[in-house]
Amino acid sequence: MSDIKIGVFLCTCEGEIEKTIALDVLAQEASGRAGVVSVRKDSSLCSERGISAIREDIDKLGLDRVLIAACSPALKTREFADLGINKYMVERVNFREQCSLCHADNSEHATKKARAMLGMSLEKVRHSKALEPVTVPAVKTALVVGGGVAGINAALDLAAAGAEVFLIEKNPHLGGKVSELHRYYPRLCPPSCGLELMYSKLESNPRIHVLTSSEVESLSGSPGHFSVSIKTTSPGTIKSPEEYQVRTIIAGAVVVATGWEPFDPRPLTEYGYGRLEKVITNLDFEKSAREQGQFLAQQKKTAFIQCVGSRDERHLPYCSDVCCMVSIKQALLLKQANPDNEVIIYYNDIRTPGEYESVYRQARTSGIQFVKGIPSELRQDEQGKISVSVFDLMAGERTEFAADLVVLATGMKASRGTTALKDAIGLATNKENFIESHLQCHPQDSQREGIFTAGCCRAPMDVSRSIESAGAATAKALRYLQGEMAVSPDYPVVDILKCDRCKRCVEECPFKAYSYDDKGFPQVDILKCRACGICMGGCPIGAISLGELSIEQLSGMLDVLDTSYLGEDEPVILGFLCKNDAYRAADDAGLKGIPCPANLISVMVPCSGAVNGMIIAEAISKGVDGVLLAGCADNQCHYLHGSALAKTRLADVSNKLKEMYLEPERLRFASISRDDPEKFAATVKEYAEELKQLGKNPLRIQ
Amino acid sequence: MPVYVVKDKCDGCKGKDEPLCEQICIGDLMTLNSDTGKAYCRSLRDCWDCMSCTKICPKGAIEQRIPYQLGYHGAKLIPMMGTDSITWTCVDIDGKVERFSFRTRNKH
Amino acid sequence: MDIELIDGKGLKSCYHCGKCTSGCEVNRIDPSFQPHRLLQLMARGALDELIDGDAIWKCTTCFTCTERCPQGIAVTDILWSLRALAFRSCRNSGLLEAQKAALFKTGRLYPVSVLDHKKREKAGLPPLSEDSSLISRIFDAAKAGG
Amino acid sequence: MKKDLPKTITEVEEIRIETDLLIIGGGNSGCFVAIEAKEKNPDVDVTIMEKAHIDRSGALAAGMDAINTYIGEGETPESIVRWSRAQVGGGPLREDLALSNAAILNQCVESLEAWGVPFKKDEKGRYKRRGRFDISIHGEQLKPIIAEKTKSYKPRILNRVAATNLLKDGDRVIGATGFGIRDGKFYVIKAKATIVSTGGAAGLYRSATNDGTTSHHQMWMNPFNVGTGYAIGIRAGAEFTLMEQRWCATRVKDFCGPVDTISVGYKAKMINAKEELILDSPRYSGLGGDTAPRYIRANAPMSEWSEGRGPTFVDTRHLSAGAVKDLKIDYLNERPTYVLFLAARGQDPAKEPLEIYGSDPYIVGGHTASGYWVDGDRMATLAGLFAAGECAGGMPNKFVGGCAAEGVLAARGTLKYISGMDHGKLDENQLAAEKERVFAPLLRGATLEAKYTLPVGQDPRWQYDAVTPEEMEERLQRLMDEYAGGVGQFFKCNEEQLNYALKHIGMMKKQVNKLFATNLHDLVLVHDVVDRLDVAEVVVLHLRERRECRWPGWQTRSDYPEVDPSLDCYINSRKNLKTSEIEMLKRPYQQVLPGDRTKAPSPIPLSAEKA
Repeated sequence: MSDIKIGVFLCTCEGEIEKTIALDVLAQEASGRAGVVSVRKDSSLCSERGISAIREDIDKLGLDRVLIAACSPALKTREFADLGINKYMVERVNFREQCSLCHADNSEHATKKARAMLGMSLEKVRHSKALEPVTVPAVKTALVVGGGVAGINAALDLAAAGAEVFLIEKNPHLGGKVSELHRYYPRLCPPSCGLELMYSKLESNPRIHVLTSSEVESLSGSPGHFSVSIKTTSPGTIKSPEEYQVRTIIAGAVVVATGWEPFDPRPLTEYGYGRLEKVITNLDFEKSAREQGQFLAQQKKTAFIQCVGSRDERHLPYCSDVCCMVSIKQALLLKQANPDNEVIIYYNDIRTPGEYESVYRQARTSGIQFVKGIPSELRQDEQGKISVSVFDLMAGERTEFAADLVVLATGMKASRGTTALKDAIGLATNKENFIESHLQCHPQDSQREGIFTAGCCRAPMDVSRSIESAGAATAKALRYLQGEMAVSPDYPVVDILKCDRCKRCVEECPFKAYSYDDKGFPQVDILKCRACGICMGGCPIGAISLGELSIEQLSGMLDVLDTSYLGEDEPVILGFLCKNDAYRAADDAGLKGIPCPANLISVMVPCSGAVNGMIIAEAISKGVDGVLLAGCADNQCHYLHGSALAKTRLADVSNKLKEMYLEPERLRFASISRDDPEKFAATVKEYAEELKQLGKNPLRIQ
Repeated sequence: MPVYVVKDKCDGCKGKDEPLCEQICIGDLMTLNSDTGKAYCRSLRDCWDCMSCTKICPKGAIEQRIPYQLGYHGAKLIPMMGTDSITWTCVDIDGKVERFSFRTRNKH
Repeated sequence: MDIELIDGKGLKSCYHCGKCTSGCEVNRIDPSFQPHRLLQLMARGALDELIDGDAIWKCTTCFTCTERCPQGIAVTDILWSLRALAFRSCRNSGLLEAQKAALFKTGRLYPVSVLDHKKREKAGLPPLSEDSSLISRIFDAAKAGG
Repeated sequence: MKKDLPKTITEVEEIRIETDLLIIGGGNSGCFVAIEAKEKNPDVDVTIMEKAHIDRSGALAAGMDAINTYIGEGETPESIVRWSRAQVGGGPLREDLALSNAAILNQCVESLEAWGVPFKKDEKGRYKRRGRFDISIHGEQLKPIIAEKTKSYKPRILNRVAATNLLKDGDRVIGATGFGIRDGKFYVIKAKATIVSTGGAAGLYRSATNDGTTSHHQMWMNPFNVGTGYAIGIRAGAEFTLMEQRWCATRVKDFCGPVDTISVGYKAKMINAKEELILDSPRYSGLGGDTAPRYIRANAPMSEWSEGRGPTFVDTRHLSAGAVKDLKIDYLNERPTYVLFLAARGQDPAKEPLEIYGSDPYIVGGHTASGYWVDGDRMATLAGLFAAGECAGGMPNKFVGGCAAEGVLAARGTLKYISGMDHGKLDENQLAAEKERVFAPLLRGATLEAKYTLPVGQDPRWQYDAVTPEEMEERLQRLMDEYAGGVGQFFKCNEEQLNYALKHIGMMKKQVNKLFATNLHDLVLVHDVVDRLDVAEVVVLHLRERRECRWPGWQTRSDYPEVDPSLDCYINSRKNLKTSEIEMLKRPYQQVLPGDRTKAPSPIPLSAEKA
């Protein structure tokens, strides 16, 4: 420890920071600190001049650690990325956004806080270790599960990008549901032509190996080198050289395209599907249209009933996305086949986003009737017609229609293939059994690193969107197919000298990244790991540390934190801010100049779930008046249940505090979203006031 | 000297086969009740009150008690572990609160 | 508080598909009775209009609407709650009064028809007595008793 | 997923390991053996067999508030040995061992600080002394820190494995057997050298505080140190010394916690009911007052009680509030629940003195001189067998630092011994018999359990004359207390009592085959009591052999109240494996450091040394 050489660089940010913080005073103090060999003040460290000045000092003085006191570490990351020193030996302290800007009204406090921040960061960088990225194998082979339109397209795209592709399909033939269709929409052309084209491309591409009648038996290993065993129940592949029969393949990434299944409307007995032969589903319609030449022309009076099973709390609580367009398509086909055909579509809402609206319009203008109102039941009358009785909500009166044919617009549900795969490789699915993904930000990612979704295995979607998603999945998968890949060393490291093998980390990891080594110690799969630090936060003996933030650093920062840096009567709040949301909100508070008391010193954490109970306890023990954990709202946590876990852990410590006759109010969790700096400022203000009322932390007097 | 496991706090270290208190107990006394998934002391008479389990329990679910024959009820002694420090709170039978906070490890 | 009682039954999740009305037997006979419309009025908070009107008394509580509502709204229950509200706020409509009068007089809500007798015979039940004097005496006694 | 217990001996799984060094007992000295061995030779294969978990096991389990032996400024290895010699009334004491220990004592203590144990410092930055060779630490994490250091050398650590006997090839020890407390397996560890470092023997005697309630283990020493290390040596025919020199200490009454913390650390004098300063009273004058040998300081308050001047106290009423707080912090570092105990009595030491009483006697060779008779390399009288820490005899007053140093020395001894050594030859018959012996109680338990029929409220075991380990343990402790000079008898005993004790120990040994266990934990208790019986027998034999009063309190013979100059020697014992009789022998004292053995050189007064 004694031989370390820290260089401290203070940025005035063209005078901005210095306006509020007495940098010269701090500079002088810093130069006296252990391990600090140089302190330099600069008007703009992020400028080319500034950067080269830093690099110069590093060479000249042989600095092994650098502390940059300037703007938020979330900013100027590119500028400070490469200073010619291991980036883990560079620490940035947020003087601008979270000190000078938000305490512009009180430069005395700002300077005092800056002093405390500087001290803590010095301690942090003192305990930092140089880390290098780890390279792991990423074989150039991809596996695509499901030979429907999504799977085929994924396979083609992957092969086009140079990957070796195994495309497996559980049925004896490719094409999936699309091959059962009569026409596509919006162009109403036959799917066969599209499929034929795809098949021939598959044929002609030597990098694509098609295995039909095949299913995934099991999957092990990590992204970049999954080992997948594939069971081929019978031969008969499009091109089936013997060696492709039963085998284990090593795949860098997996694209799941296990498709969908039609909803069976029998449970809605009122519509009599299966009992009344004139009542069919939209998929039956496609079949008949495909197989019976005259089918379309013959249907004099046809009724379509929308949302059968879909948007129905008792069946499929979601909208099946395609049914509106399917019915409109089929209605148009009927009209085209014979303009005298009478067609009524009984709907609830018609959903035709984007250019589909024009098809809807075409349908209306072509004389297809749209009646808002859903029949409650179907009866067969004496003439064998189906009498549809609906209260027309627009007309405000009941209307009757004697149909020759009633088409139930049934929706899509998750396929058995998806469930089978889920069981085989343990993939997270949602309550409708579609594959779970972070819908909003990473729709193509499954909950398991290196496994991606294409098409309807994730949610109902139509052909064009399936193909689109196949492309997206491919693009995501390519990262794992580059031969090898570098993993940033932020992942957690378990100190097995301390570890008691209690398994909590293994249990709580949201990404199931932990397994056991031969001695029963937890070991993290750095490729499954997303470095959220939830294991670090949960370890009862603080034996887990992240590359970018170690328990030792956290505890070290607490050692040096002066718990009365604003004077005896001002409470001190230690804020652990989630770097995805709360920390950025705090920065914005500064940028927007929202005044905010200087009582809070923030520590950036990857997730509020990364904060260990022992560290919280330590903070209180060392006299901090309040600890604020600021993370995302439960359902918004980037790491699934990070903030939820943070709350439980906080609760554990506050229980302890209660027993210890300390106020549980000294611990607080706040959900602060990235775009809510006002809330951040308000929270700090409020909390500081409250703590003032509460009085000093009794342990501070110790 | 007996330990007392607060049932609703103990989570049996996620109900795994060997919770931390069982791992650490110097007398092989703490163990898991596989029915309730919670820890318990299999022989109160044999506890030496070293408090290893109390200190290591992440849920603060284990308390130390003095047998009534030796000391009167109502007193409490609660440790709170930091990574390199410990904070004790002691409450006597008259409700007098005392606190002790000190370092237990030096950093390297 | 009363409206909560009704909210509980999923009123606000109605998305106006009209399936309730389409399947309503009463609506077939009396088009002015439109369950979906009642729900809409309620959602708008037009309670008084409903309570004062007689629509809510027309439901035969056959539960078809509740049975088939894709949003699982307890339509029948909601109508019942409305009736309860009406009763509590003593704004009973004429229709109810008529039923009450019939009840006190004959002991029945509606006159027994020949059809009914046939049905009972089929079901092997004893014939109903036309004599209602006993009933009215019971009610008088009850009234006398306060 | 606890596995099912074996129903027959054939179901017992066996694990065989070959190693260079087998360390039995991963406490303080055991860990130091491992560390030193790996330091000196990283290739040496080291195995630690630990009954508990090395993170918290042995005497340091609850923590430690002081290192009682450190050679501070103005002191020398000689001076500490002289002091130690005087502390045991002039010995006997193996000065050769003591000197070699003192030579490396400080480096061991200092390494603890280097590994992260916080030491209290005085204003000059020196270790804060609380007594002449006593320094204060914050030792709450002492054992975990030692354990982490040990693990960093990656020895093979077998936690939750209890040693049962030594393996022998002729007269050479070639490892040991044990059983897994969690996995129920039979462990056979072959080793070129075997180090015994299981700590001392607690629970031979009934504790004064043990009143059949949950206070059963209300005692000073870790009650799970049952003397297995001695027992396996006794059974293997190793020679033992000074087993009569029992550690009977003054403890805080009704809690049995350490008193030095107060009397030494805070200069609190012992007083009796009449508030007389006990050690200054004419009755004990000339014995050295506050710096009198430990056994005198232990015995004095008890004679006050026996002569009707109890209760006795350490007078803490002079302490400032701050001092009381420090006092409590010291306890929190060593025996935290004493602070709880005071709270449960609503007692403020600054207002009321703290009551003290005698402890039950312990055999702890790190404190007194009982233990294996070893040579300079810490090798016992059996080749390949070494003793460390409390197991090594002949040298009292080692305490934490000294026991660590013993570990280091034992490690060096073994490394010397194993070079060019083979693993020796296993005697499969011996193994089979041992396996039988170890698991018999469990198999017995299994059959009994199957037979349990009597209604609740009656003890179903009685119809089968089955004995629980608790029953025999309590019988032994009562016997030893009443007939072998326990605290209940104010540490006094005579020939007749001791013979009585021997007779009954003999009867219990005959009944060992009635002990049963229905789970692995009970199996541990069974072997605990079996080992205690063997140790107790030897202790009684030694007490009988020393027909004098050399260390009143530690060893008091009411029928021989004087010191007998002819017994100024080591009394040793060895089991004759042919007759399986314990044979007693004497070895002469060899004085290395000249001068009056009963006098410690007075300390050189230190500059700014006002503790």
